[in-house]
Amino acid sequence: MSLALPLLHQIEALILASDEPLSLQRLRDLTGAETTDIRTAAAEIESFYADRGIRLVQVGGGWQFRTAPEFAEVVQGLWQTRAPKLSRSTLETLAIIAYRQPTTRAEIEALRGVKTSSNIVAGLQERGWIKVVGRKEVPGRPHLFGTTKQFLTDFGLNSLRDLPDSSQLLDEDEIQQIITDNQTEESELKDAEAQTTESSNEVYDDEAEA
Amino acid sequence: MSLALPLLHQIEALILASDEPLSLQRLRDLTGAETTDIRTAAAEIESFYADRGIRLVQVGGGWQFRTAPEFAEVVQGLWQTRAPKLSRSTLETLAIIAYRQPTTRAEIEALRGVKTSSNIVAGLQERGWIKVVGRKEVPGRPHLFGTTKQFLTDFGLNSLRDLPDSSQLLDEDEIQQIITDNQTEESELKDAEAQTTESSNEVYDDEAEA
Amino acid sequence: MSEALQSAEPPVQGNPSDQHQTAHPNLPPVHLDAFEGPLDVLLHLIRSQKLDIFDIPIALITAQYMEIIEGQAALDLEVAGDYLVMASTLMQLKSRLLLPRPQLDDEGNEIDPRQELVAQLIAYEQYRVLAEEMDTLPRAGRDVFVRSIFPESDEVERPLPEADLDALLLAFRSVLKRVGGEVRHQIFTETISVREQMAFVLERLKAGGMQLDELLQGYPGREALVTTVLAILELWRQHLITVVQSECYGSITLLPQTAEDDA
Repeated sequence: MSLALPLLHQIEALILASDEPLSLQRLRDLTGAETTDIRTAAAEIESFYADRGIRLVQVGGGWQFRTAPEFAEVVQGLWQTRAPKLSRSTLETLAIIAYRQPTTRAEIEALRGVKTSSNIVAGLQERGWIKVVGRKEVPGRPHLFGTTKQFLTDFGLNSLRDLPDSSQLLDEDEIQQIITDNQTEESELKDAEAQTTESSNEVYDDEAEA
Repeated sequence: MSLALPLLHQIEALILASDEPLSLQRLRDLTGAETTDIRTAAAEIESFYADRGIRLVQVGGGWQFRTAPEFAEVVQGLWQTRAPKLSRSTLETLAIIAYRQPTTRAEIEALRGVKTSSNIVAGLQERGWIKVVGRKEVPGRPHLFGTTKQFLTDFGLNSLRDLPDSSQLLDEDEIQQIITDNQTEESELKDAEAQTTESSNEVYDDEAEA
Repeated sequence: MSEALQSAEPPVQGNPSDQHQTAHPNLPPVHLDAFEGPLDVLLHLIRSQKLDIFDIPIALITAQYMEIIEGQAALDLEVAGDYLVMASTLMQLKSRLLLPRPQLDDEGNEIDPRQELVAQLIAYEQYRVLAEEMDTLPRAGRDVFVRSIFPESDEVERPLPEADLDALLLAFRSVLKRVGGEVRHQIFTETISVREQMAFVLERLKAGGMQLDELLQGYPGREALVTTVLAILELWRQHLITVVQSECYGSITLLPQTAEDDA
């Protein structure tokens, strides 16, 4: 018990709620604690759970709670009667890819307002619902994602055209509301788009006029 | 430590791995253990986590791990966006549906004394907190609304009985009774009205039993 | 501070034919936007002045209520109706209370004309309080958080989740509600078919460059053709493909950016 309990418990709560493994860096940003204290706390949590049903493990550069391997079989039983649900973050990511394809992770993150974990994208690829359709010619050459035939089949669609237009998903009042709300926030959002559209916009406009 | 550890740890692993609160019934099916043993184990896990960053809570008819409420602020830091505040009209509509279910929009409007916009009802449905549970057999056959399991889970309630103060809620007859009582005993009621509501409550209860 | 003290004056002991004919002069100004309707306004008036809800001084309350309503610059027509109906109810009550002979019920007891309004106020107040209490419950996603991803030990093979179109559309709806500005504008003006075609063209160019004519072959109908051309222009604009025309009126070649660079 070398540490103040709150830090240990804060870290425990953060790791449980996080969408992705939490790195030391992220934990430091979130708690404001020192590296050594975080390491000590994580080690304490790890040893605390060492012989329980839950384990704290280090994966993909961060910490995550997982079930203890010896209970694999019983845990497996969970999905024999009911398939797992798609998480909200997964659904949002998939919806953005469906509507905005071809799109990059940066755009998905700009729209969701949250960092999108690579787990989610990898999971969707594994599920066969999205695929890389190209790369975007911006620094870093990020992948461009699109949906697959499998996606259409599984969601009962003949083509993407069967998806309702985005404007139909909201009614007049809601659109009006959004417009009012956003007039004040307009500037904040400029940044996110600047990267994806504006620069290329200009190029296109020039060439079109030429 | 009255129980074999494996069961306790199995249950811990199962609850962590499940994407929804895990009911007693499912735990029994998955572990093959007896009801009493599962209850004992769950109670032990609950008290084990009572002062940590993670809590085991009973919500929506099952057990679920959640972050402790005192760490709301730091956990919130994981995301850029915060859960939007619920408007008073939304909360009042939800409260009426929760306490009076099944109920119609007309009843909600009569109670609140204002029109309830369809956006509010639609918004509550979209959040998965209310659903249409039937139709009222009156002209027009309006929808009857009730709350969902999701509502219980999201508001940290195990069942509708856990709604705050539900036993004190007065129905129309009880209110009429209070008014009559107050009118006949006018003289005693010149005090603060906080008292009046409570004391007349008791008066009613006595009479109901008589 | 002084305002608060003044409005917390000793309880007004009203009676049916109460003598207050003018509004309480010390009520702090209120705006209707802060209220959930006429019942809410009445409860505010009653509670903030510590009036007896079972013996509401109707004349006083009516005057105060009318003052608030008349004080509003513009009443939203949709809400106005409810407030005006209440105004007329209050006026009626006021005049009925002035009648020399009260109405009697079947058993010969006096009927208090305020009874119905009081019942309504009490019923509403209960839910108003309960709504507040409900808001203080630790709410998932606001105060407490649950796991949203479920990685298990490597030994566990988690089956694939099932597709759910409704859930997908709801998820996109909530994204649309959150985003704003140019992004929103762009999303609303683009049609899904152009987006679909963009992905399709990119896919076809994966293997290498292609003549425009070749790509456009097999698109019967003007609409499909227009969609494809729009998709190509959009891809070009976004630097996702390169469009090369070697000479005026010469054939147009589409090149995937990646193929060129990877080579």
